[in-house]
Amino acid sequence: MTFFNESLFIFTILLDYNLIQDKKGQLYLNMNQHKILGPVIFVILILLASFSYAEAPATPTPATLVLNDFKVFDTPDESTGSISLSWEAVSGENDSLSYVVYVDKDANGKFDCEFCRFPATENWKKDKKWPFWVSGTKEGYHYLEVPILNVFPPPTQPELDSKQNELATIKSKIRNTKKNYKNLMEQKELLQKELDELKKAKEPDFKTIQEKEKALGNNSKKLENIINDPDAKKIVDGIPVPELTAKMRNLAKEVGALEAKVDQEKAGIQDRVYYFKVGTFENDKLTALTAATSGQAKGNWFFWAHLNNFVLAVVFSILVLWFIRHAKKNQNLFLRRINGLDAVEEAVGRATEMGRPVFYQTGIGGMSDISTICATVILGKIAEKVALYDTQIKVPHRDPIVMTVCQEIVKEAYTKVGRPDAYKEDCNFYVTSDQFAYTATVNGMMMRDKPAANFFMGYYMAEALLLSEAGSSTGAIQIAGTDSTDQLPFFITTCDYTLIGEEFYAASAYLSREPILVGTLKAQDVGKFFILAALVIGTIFATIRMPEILDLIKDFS
Amino acid sequence: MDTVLLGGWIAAGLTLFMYSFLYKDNPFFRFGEHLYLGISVGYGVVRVIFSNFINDLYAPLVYDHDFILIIPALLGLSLYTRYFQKLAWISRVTFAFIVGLGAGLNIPRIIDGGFFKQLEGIIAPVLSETWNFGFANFNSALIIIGVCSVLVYFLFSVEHKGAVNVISRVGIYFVMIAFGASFGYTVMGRISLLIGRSYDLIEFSKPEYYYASIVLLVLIILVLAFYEMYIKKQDKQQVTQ
Amino acid sequence: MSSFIQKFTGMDRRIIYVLISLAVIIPLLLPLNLPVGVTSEVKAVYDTIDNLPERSVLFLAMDFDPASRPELYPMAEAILHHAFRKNLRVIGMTFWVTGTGLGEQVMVDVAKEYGKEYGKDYLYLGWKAGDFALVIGMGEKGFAATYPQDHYGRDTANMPVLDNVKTLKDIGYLVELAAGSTIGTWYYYGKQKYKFKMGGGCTGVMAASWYNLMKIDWINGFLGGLRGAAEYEMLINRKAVAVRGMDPQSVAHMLIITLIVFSNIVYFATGANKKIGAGK
Amino acid sequence: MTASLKKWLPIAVAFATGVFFAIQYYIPRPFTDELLSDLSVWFRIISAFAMGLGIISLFHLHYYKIKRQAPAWGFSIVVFLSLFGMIAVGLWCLGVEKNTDTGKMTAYGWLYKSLQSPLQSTMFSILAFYIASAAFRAFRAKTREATILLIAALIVMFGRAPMGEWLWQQAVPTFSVFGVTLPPTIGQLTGWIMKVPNMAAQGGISLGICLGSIAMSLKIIFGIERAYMGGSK
Repeated sequence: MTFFNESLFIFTILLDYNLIQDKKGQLYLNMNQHKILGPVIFVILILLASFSYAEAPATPTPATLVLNDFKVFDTPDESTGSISLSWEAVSGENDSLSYVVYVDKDANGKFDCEFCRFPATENWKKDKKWPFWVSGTKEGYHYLEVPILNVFPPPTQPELDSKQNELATIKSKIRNTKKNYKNLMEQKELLQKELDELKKAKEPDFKTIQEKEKALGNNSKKLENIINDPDAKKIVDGIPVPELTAKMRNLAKEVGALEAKVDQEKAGIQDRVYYFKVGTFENDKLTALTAATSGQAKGNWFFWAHLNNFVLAVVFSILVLWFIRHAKKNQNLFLRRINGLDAVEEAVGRATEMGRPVFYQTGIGGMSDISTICATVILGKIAEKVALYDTQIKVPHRDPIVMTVCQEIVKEAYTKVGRPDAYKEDCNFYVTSDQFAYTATVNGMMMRDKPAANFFMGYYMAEALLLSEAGSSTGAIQIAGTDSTDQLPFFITTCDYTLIGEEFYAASAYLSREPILVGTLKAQDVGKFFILAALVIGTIFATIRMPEILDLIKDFS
Repeated sequence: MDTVLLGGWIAAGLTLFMYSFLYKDNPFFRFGEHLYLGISVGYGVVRVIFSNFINDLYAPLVYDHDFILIIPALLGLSLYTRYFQKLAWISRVTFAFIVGLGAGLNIPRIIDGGFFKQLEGIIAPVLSETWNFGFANFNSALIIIGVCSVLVYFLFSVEHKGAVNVISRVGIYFVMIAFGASFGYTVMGRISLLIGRSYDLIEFSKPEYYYASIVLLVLIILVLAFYEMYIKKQDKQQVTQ
Repeated sequence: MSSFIQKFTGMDRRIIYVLISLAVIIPLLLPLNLPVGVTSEVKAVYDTIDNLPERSVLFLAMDFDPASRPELYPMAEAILHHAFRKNLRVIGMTFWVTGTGLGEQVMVDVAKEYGKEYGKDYLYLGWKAGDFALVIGMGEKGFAATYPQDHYGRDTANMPVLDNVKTLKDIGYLVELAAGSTIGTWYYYGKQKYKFKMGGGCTGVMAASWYNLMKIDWINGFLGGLRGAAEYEMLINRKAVAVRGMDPQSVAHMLIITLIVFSNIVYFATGANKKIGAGK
Repeated sequence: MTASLKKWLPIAVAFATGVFFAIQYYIPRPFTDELLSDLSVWFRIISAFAMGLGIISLFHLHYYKIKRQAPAWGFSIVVFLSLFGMIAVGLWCLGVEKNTDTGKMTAYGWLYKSLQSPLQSTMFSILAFYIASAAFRAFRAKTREATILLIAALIVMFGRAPMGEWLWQQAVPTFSVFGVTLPPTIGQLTGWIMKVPNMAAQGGISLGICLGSIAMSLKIIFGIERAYMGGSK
């Protein structure tokens, strides 16, 4: 065995270039790159393996296996009843050795339930995507997850499954029979017609005819099935079938009861203590076995691998709240200029001078998209200016909910500057939800109304350039603000001013100058310093090859 | 007339109607535009009726007695309270629900999928394992410099002068390279779309479609020419008046 | 002279429109057959599919609609050709209701060419409402549970195409052809949890940001726009629509470049820059 | 009492849903995932009801155009005809676009396919013209930024077109330094621009967007930003 290890070591030195370290730090032989060396190494390894194979002494009864750091614990970050096993790899493992895991409900049980058997080269802890604070030591540890419910399924599960299937069949019968019948009848007619035509032909294509006849046969069989079933027949004829509905309701009740029972059983199965034994196999013989070790699954309430995410969310929340408090005290926070937003006044003023409307668009998103929310907030600020200057604003929409929200916002803006009488409900109007129908309509409107200013705020897709180029050809002042990085280049080239990404999110604070909103901008800036620091420190750790530290800023979902 | 032929003529006609917008706004385009509007809304309404109302609401409510669905139905109905001044505030609860949901879902997902994923993609060793500075390392260093300078550009509460100004300038240059490159990269995709349409138009100009595209193109040009003359005449009359 | 320059720089857009349409239509009718080089991101997708063992499952998410058909349909076609040649099983579906027909068409057409049998070699799940919930469903409960019926209303439960492939965890490769932001759905609700391999194809406009997705390991490679499809066609040695589309591409690109360069030369030659330079 | 309820109830709802669904991410319990997928159904139901608001708005706009005989009111009739025609056909076909047994399209499906598809693809393809005219107008080396934008765009456009690659190969002689072939091909240069400077800027912008969007979400959850509820004060 040691000979094997040493030779592998020598090989690794010899073939340094062929050993590639993948992202998780696992070493593997890059067989692809060396088409000749790969097989040669493989053959040698096999030979070596077979030497050790021959050397292995046959042991009639399994000896007691002592695994270093053998642990049985609840699997973190899940709550479906799963227990994890981990142990340090035995020195001198090779692929002739395999592990076996037995599970039992009783410490003194027979342990005849084999959960799984795997070669010692598999199931490593480092393959599991875990941050260091969840995994502990990863290097050189075997790891296995035992989903208890798969090993001991709840006894009522099959019954539940069959009842559920039955219920689904009845449901589908009630809901779909009529439609199916109609479809089948149409198909029948079509097939019949095609057949007639085929047969009429001078040189009938017998193969096709045969196929069509077969299809027709299938079709009529299906139709017969429907007609011969009295319930289905009634559904087709539009006669109510209370018995079937009642049956369905009963079944649904039964399923409900069974589900509750299965849940109860599952809880019983998940909550108890289980015992595990790990054994080693060599030459297909059980050579050694550990003592029984117990473990119990827990329903976890926190996703520990998301701890970094959680901490960041909390810290950022505190930061935002703190700066808002701070801003209330210190009203004069400095804000750098954002050209696009300084131009808002100019654009609205120009519209007044020219007596032409202002167009405002909120983008493609729905009301739950943050960029749309941001766009509606900016609309409020611009509508105030529009109301002050007594200009017209037009806001075409793709989403009725966004339209409704915007109606409220614009109305409020007019009220705020004391001109509620000038507000017109139909300045916000729905066009269509279809991307390009919307674009066509708005482009047409731009051509006809010749707006003096166009605002494109929110999230955009391909329509961005269609709208802004058409707008620019009418000579309007155009101001865009978006967080869709794909479309930014087009706004940059066709609009007079563009709010890039975060500038767009800063717009509402910039326009209103409300201290609490400006305060959050300050928090964002501090966030940026955090990122800069993370980038620099992360790069240093990456360069000195300490990737574990980077777990702190990694996504573990 | 069979449906394929009819479909071909319609497709060719509508395509040319929409392209006529490139010349200028004209009745052909306006017809296409309004037709498209009506069709798309109608299609949406039918979809909503069958898939949202019947499948998602009516069927589970009636067949499965899934009464919890009354809540979203009420939330949906509450949107209409805005037609009654006194009750209008109720619709805000629905807005608040939708907006709050979006905001809540957004935070952790953005942190993991945006924030951490971005950092993961950016951070890379700036020296090789043997402490050499290769081309790959140069690239990763350049990326980090780029990211940092762009972030500095976005600083809002710091005045952009001195060193900050210089760095944010560099950031803007990076941004400009990116925008120029993305623009150039996209040209191909957009031309592809035109190629796709051209394939169709070429197809419809074949004899089996009775040269639909060509016939329609000529017709549209002729009509537009007459229309133009008519408008000019009218304008002249207006001027003389 | 200066009036010419003014005319040129302020050239009517419509002249450009005419030039562009000619640049596209003429090479389409009279092909030039220029060669197409292959980029590494396309090669990565090709290699992954090429190295899949026989009968393993390629999951093809065709999340596009007729509007983006010119770019994404040829990709679906090329990938399906490759998959069927390699004797892989293919499961197709779409998140875009308007693309339902396209997905069906491409699968059926290509399968016919290779004599593949529906239900055994390929399966089309079609469109179903549910968005990300479908991904979670396919990952947790499996294909047959999430889509009890396929696009044609047939029961999926006992189809041989789903033998040994119950959930997203069992697939060999997932290719997401996206005209929108559906890649996020596949990543957040799918790949993140069920750890399958993912690659993709996107429209040209999205390609720039997809490099980023590749770097952060959402996907291992992708086909960007019609060019990506053309490269894939070169790789599988089946030159079709995409490769043919490369000629008009080249000409149109060169036209735009010429226009830009020329306009800049004129701009500088006439000193227009000095006049306007004082501005922003 | 009602006044404060009117004011606080929406804020409380936003806070509660926001906090709950943010926290949901950190709870490894299957029921929270199920809740999320149930909620997508809720969403669809709400938006189904909202569709009515859209229709009312559209109807209002075009009805008044016809009533007032505004310029080109005839086109509003086109809207109504196509809208109601489509709805009628759709209802008659029970919302089915294709008969799944025969594979034949219904009238509804046919209308959609033969009218909407060409309209949609044509509108989309107009981008090809617009991208050219936008490039022609905007890419002038007026400032340093504009020059950088222009050069990056030119290189990438050149490198993306197969003809560009070919021309580069013909025109630029290559030589070898320390086993490295120089200069790089235009394709490689394009790839480098896309993968390095482009990546850097995209990364910076995206990180900024992440910050902005998280801050915005927090402002909504804490009830600081409530303009979306109309009454901001």
